[in-house]
Amino acid sequence: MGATSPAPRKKSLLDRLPVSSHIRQSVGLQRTMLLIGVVLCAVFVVAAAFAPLLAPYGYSQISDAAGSFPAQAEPGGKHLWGTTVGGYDVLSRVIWGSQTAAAVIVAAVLMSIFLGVFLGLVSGYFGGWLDRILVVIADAIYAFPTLLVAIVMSIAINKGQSGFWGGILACGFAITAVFVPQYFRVIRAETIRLKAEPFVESAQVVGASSARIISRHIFANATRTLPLIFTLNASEAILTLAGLGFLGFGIEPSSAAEWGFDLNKAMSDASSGIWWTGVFPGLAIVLAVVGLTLVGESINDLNDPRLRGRRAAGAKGGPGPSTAAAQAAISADVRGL
Amino acid sequence: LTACTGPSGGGGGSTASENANSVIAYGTTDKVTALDPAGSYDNGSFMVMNQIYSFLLNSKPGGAEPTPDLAESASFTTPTEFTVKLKGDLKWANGHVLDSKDVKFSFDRQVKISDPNGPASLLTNIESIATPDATTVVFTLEKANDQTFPQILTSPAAPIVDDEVFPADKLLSDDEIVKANAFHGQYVIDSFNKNTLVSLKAWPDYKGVLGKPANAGATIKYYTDQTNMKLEVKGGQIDVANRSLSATDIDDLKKDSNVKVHVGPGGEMRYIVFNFDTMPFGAKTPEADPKKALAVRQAAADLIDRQAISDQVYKGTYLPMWSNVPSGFAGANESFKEAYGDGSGKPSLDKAKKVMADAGITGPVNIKLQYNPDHYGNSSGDEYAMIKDQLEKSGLFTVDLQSTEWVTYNTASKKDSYPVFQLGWFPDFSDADNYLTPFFVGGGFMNNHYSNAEVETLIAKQLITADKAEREKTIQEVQNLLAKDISTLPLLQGAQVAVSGTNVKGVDSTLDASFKFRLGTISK
Amino acid sequence: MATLIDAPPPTVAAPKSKAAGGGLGRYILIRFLLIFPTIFILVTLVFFLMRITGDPITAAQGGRLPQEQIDALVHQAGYDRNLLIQYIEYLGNIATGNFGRTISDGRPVVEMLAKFGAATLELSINAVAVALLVGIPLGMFAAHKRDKVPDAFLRTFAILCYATPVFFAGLLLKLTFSVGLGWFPVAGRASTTTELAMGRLVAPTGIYWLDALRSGDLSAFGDIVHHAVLPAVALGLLTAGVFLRLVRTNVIGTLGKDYVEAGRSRGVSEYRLVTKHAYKPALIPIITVMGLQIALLLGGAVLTETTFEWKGLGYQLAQYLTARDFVAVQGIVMLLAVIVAVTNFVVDIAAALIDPRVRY
Amino acid sequence: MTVNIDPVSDQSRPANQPVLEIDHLKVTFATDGGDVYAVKDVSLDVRAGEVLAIVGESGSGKTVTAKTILGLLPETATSGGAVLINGNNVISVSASKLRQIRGRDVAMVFQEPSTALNPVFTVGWQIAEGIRAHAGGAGGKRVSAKVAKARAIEALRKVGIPDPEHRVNYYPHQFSGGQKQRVVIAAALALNPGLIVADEPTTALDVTVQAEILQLLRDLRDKYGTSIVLITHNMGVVADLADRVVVMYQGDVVEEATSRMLFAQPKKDYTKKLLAAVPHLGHNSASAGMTERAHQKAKVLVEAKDLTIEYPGRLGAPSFKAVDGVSFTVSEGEVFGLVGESGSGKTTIGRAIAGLNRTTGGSLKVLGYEMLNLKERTFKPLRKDIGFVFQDPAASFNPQLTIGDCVAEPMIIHTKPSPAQARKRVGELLESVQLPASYADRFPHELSGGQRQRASLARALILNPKLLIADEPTSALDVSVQAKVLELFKEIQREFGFAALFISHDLAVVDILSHWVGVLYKGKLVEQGIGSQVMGAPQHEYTKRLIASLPVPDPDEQARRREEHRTLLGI
Ligand SMILES: Nc1ncnc2c1ncn2[C@@H]1O[C@H](COP(=O)(O)OP(=O)(O)OP(=O)(O)O)[C@@H](O)[C@H]1O
Ligand SMILES: Nc1ncnc2c1ncn2[C@@H]1O[C@H](COP(=O)(O)OP(=O)(O)OP(=O)(O)O)[C@@H](O)[C@H]1O
Ligand SMILES: [Mg+2]
Ligand SMILES: [Mg+2]
Ligand code: NI
Repeated sequence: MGATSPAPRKKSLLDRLPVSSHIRQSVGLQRTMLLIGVVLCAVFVVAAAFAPLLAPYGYSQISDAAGSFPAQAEPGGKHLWGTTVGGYDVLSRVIWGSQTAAAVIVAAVLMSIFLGVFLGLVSGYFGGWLDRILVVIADAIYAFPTLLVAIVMSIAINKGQSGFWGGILACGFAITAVFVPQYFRVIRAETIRLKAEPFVESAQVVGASSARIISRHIFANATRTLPLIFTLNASEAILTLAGLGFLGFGIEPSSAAEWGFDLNKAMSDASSGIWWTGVFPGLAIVLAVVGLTLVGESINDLNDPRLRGRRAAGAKGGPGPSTAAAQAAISADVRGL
Repeated sequence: LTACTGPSGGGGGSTASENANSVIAYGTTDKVTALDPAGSYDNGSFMVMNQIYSFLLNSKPGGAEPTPDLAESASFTTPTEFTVKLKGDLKWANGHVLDSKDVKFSFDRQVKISDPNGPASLLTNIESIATPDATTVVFTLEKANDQTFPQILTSPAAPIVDDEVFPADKLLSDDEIVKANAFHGQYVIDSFNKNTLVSLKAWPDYKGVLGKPANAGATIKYYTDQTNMKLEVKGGQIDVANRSLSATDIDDLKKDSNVKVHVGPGGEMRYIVFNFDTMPFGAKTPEADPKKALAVRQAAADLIDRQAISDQVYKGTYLPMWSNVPSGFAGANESFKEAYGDGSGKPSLDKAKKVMADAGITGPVNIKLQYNPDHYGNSSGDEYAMIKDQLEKSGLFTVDLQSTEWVTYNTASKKDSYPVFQLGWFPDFSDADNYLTPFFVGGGFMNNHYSNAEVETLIAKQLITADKAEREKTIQEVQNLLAKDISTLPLLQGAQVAVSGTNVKGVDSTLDASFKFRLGTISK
Repeated sequence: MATLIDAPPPTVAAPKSKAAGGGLGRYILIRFLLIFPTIFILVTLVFFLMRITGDPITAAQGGRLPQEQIDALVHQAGYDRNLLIQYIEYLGNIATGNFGRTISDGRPVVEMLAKFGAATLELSINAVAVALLVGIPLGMFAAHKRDKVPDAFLRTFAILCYATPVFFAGLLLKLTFSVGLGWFPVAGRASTTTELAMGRLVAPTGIYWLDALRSGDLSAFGDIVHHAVLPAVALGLLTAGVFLRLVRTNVIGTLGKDYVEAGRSRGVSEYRLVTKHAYKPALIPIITVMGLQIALLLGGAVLTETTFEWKGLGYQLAQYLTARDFVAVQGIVMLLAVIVAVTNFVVDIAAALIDPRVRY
Repeated sequence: MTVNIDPVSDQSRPANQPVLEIDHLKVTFATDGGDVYAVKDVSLDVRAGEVLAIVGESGSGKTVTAKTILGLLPETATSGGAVLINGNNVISVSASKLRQIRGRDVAMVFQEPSTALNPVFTVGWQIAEGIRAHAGGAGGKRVSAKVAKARAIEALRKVGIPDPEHRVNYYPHQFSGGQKQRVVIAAALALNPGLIVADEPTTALDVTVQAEILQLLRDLRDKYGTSIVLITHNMGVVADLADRVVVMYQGDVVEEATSRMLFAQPKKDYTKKLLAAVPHLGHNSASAGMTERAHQKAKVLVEAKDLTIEYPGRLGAPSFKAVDGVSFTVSEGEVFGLVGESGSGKTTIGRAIAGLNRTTGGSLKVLGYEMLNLKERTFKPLRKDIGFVFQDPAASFNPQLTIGDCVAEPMIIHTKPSPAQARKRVGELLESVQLPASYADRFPHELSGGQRQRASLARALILNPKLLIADEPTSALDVSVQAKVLELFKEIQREFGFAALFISHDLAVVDILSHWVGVLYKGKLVEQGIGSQVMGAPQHEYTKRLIASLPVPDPDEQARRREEHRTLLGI
């Protein structure tokens, strides 16, 4: 994404990513796809973290010392990706948009993980009526089109102001309502499976309390799939946010930059030959989701021995030349940020 | 390739013989709430009603002057009695007789039902209705000499309905109305697929003021997405696209040689409301000071650049508005233009600074400005971003801009939650009073705690002044007073924009100050 | 939006259970009875959620009337009464089959549901057809070519399908195929002529192509299909991406099973192993997840319907939400709940039927 | 069993010509952890009508060798050397040629019959698939569905499925385990291949069923002259069926001999060790020489009277009685061995004693506590006196915790020791199960199966329980490992003196450890007595059959036993 600023934390960032072990595990095309995903995610995260540095202008800035920005100016010159009808700089809004998306992902996914995991563990472990009721409720919500839950929730929650955090929390809550049943289902199923595992039974035999079994034995094992679900739901959060923005339930441009909202505003531009207002936020959504999905799917495939591809035997001595090249490519790309 | 999607040639091959008078395809993004006049009070429904119902008074295409429609004559016979004489021999399309009973029934019914979605609130001035004979109707009014009454008879509250079809105390469903053929207008409804496709057929027995339609019929196609409407009018699938295309679309269509963009006067208004209690230095704030509050309002008025908003955000589809009464209405002036800015419509930073300094305000004033993103078209965000920018550039203000979803917005704005906020207005009928009484009499519907006895007296006076010139003068005085107090800051005035194919005639003649779109004027 | 991860294990009695003593009949019955609490919960949730969001009168008249008049209207309509009383009244109405009329446009709810439901159903059928036609064969092909270039290509395609917001995809499709190439109409379910013809039919199903076929109007049928292509592709591809991946994963999963190895050891060709031996067992989890996708489809339908002027439930629901028309919203949600619950029910039964272990 | 004799094979070949020849086979897998040399250098041949057994411990490369014969190795494998079947080198032939060889020249029988059959197709369809795959190609004509079905019926009849005309349309789940394995063999037989590769064909089956399948394989060889490559780790099976034996160790062939020679005079040390580790019914019995039940004066720890345990039926279906009116006692210091076939209710009883299952009838007193109305809160204090060793050592450790944490857990719960105390005690215990104390810091996956089972034993013993329940503690282990764990168990039991309920399906194993043995059959305790007496002179019909079915690792003895028990086994 452009060549505006160096990425000083390249190394540590790469190291901290939970996927680095997967990169080492992977081979061939699988590795290429994972690396593409990682690069896209890295771009996304860096853009979100350094939006104030990277973006040439503020997200709601429509004038500077030299006067008001032109409306619907073509890409080039002062505005690399052009401006919108309101005079916003498209490049800046796309970069700032990553911050909104990241904030919503964090808010929504964290909230839903917290609730979903807790309910899933309790419901799965204790079973009984509580479980049955929670399952029916979760199924009911799950059965409901997610975008519509999000709409209802955003109306119900977003009663007051629509500031940056207000908007994000509203979207976050809306998405949480959608995701909690999913986490609940996954964790509950996993808990039920683990409950029958000998190691849990062996804890039961020695008289461990339910709280101890849940927290010490089940929790860590039941949540091992969470990073995967996280990436997949993160991409869904982006899409849901975009959908909300598209339907006019999103975050207003004066509060934050939001891709879906911008894309919605760009619909009539697109049919008038003004492509830049829609294509860039649209691509941002697509690429962010592709990146997250690629990472999630690759982790999934790599965690699943059935799906994991392997080097052909005989290619001794560490990764082959092609993967080394890919390694070089990723560092080059990250540096080029 | 897309021939099959073109404007219908009149519903299959059956109309091949009527090629001279073809069928017009009209597109809109408005929606119909109900065909029953008692159950709807919105543009989309009223547009259809205008084609299929008649009024006692209506305006001829090209103007907004109420002229007899079903009436033969109509006038004040005493200060509180407005007598209407009906044309004789009127019949509904279904053959029922249309007489004074229908008229009384129509108005009584509105009041009786008082549907939440209905326009009964427009009829508060009617005390009673009498029908001395089959062709005479006498309205007894509470307030004498109400100069807006003839206009009210052209408003959404006033279509006349068939008393043999409509129930007196509840709404009639659209399908039943269509089935009963209870129409009396230029058209009757041929097929009704609500908010999807309505097909109208010219009604040969119509004798009202609008005359015979210039076409054999029309279809109304309802869009959910303006871009689709734009693409279809561009592609010729519809002949006329009316409300609402975005400014960008209109701008683009202006450059297209296949279509014509028609612009007519508009009554739609966008303005900022100041809550006199909670605005900076307002009456209920800790640092209450009416002088400083006024200075803040005046400085804001000095700083706003309406032309810039009109040009950039609306590309000329909304025009600067310089008074509480939009230009084009009898009595409208440009009181704000003279009073604020550089006097010619441009903003003036110096003047704003001076006003603030004179009032003893130092340092930037923080304004919490609220707007609604979903009710007044989706350009509000851009509009208010610009206003924020204009105010902040001066250094006199810091603006805390926020938006709220419509229902909450509405409730909150009336409960003093927003110190400064956006509103819009679409007139119920074409008279300057419709921009004054609802706003500034008895607290007004905005509940912004502004009251000025002088303004209220003058408004009451103009309402009953029969002399046109004198009335206009009074209206101007009101506007000048309002411009001084700045209860609301008028910003923009909407234009009516329609886009048609180049072969389509008669669009301009219906884009008049009555704000009624009449399909009957259009031909191709 | 349902995730891409594998089928969540069925929460109710797994059809696979060998010990499902009471047999299929009992299973179906219990599965069927479970539809009702689902609907009840959704309806209750929506009822209370909608009431906190405001009333339809403020939505319609807010910018025009003073607060006192609005309050009076609200009172007149009875929306200011105790919520619990309103809720009980509402339940009573539902129980007696009285769904009322929509507040914002005065249609009988049942009629509104039938009309828009049919449109959404048509769109969903078309989209599912596209999704199945694209997703299943390509998924099998990708599984067959796993970790080769075609597989990587197809997976990327699947992810792109999933990652592109349906309105963005719709816009691109429209600009390319309607505006640019002129191959397909911009929007709508049919041209004006056909639309009027459809309006004249007696007792139509509401599914246009079906009605056109029934009335033998072939030109109308052609016109309808012509209009259906782009929306079906836009919505179908979204789901196709999920299906593709689902089929791929599950077929690869079953390809690793002993019985496939056994088939291979008898000389069965790889092609047949994928399309027969591995595919049918893989179908059980696939069908389960596909059922869950119906919810996704309806969610996606909101956006597709808006983009393509498809006057269906999803778009209408968004409208009614804006208008705070709770009568309408409750009605639609109830229908959606029924559709989703019934789909899941049917899917469970179908999965049970495919699996011979449950059949006896 | 009546079998129609077919012409031996359509590709008759000279009798001395080997059907299969493997020459310096080498197979390497690429894995995450680097290359795995699964098969290093294997050469062997199989002659017509011969049963060649390949034995060796887990991971020695048996399955890989078998798969190579059919060219079924995954793509991550590279193989060298030659595998010749009827003159074709399986390693280098083209894919289409390979497909022709599979099924027609060589067929495979899998270990787990329930997974080797596709659950959603009828068995007839699955057998016909092989037939159809070989028609049509290479000039042959397509086989009609009817003909294919007829041949499938024929194959089913050959393997002794009753009423094959009807059963050909059954789905796999409608067959019993043994029948399923017969179907798998029928599928292998459908094209009359000269060679059948059977990878652990009886490991998943009960001994009584195993005896039937072994008989079937023997019939195939005798009546049709089919050559069989039999892969197994069960020396009894080898002794029962094999003509010649190849012993593999870590990818290499260490010894090859005729079956009789091998058991009589093993040459290599490895073979000797392997054979020594095999439990042999009647040898090394814990109760050898006993005449009356030991420990009867001591306190009774477990007392079951008419114990009934039912599993509730799903969705209101009738409940299932897994344990039906069982009465027995276990006294302090006594080892009670519980044997029985799969599903007989052994685990259910063990779990009920540990309070993991509820009892539904009769009475079960554990350490004086009546389990019929179990309340976790009141039972909890007793739990420190009960240890439990699970069957699968891998699954019974939380993969997220270190061995030390896992072993210390009972202590932490019941005596709340300081970390140092816990560490010390864990160290002691690990030493006493012959594991270095430093293993406390390892994670479960860093231990071998045998080591994990020792750690599991340590965990069960950390609180010095009075009673230990061991549910098939060695059935997941290799014979040699099993032997060591059994030895350890015996030693520790002597040292700690706890009472034990030892559950196993392997009579020989039970006999090694238990003083008193109970035989469970379909939820009923059909016989109990002193181990050596039950094994030596079974009273109940079922026990007799069970013992008769168990092949002993000695070809001559086994042949004699087989003859002796022919009628009892119904073969
Ligand atoms: N697909 C594979 N990828 C990598 N390594 C493999 C694969 N299959 C087998 N191996 C390795 O090859 C070696 C031999 O395995 P093989 O399955 O032949 O053992 P075995 O003798 O059949 O053992 P068991 O008695 O447990 O079945 C083992 O170390 C195993 O881990
Ligand atoms: N949770 C359960 N629900 C229903 N039936 C069960 C359950 N667990 C076991 N059973 C049934 O109870 C019977 C006894 O099972 P159990 O596990 O005690 O057998 P086992 O003797 O331990 O067999 P194995 O040697 O295979 O371990 C079996 O028929 C089994 O199918
Ligand atoms: Mg093996
Ligand atoms: Mg067991
Ligand atoms: Ni012996």
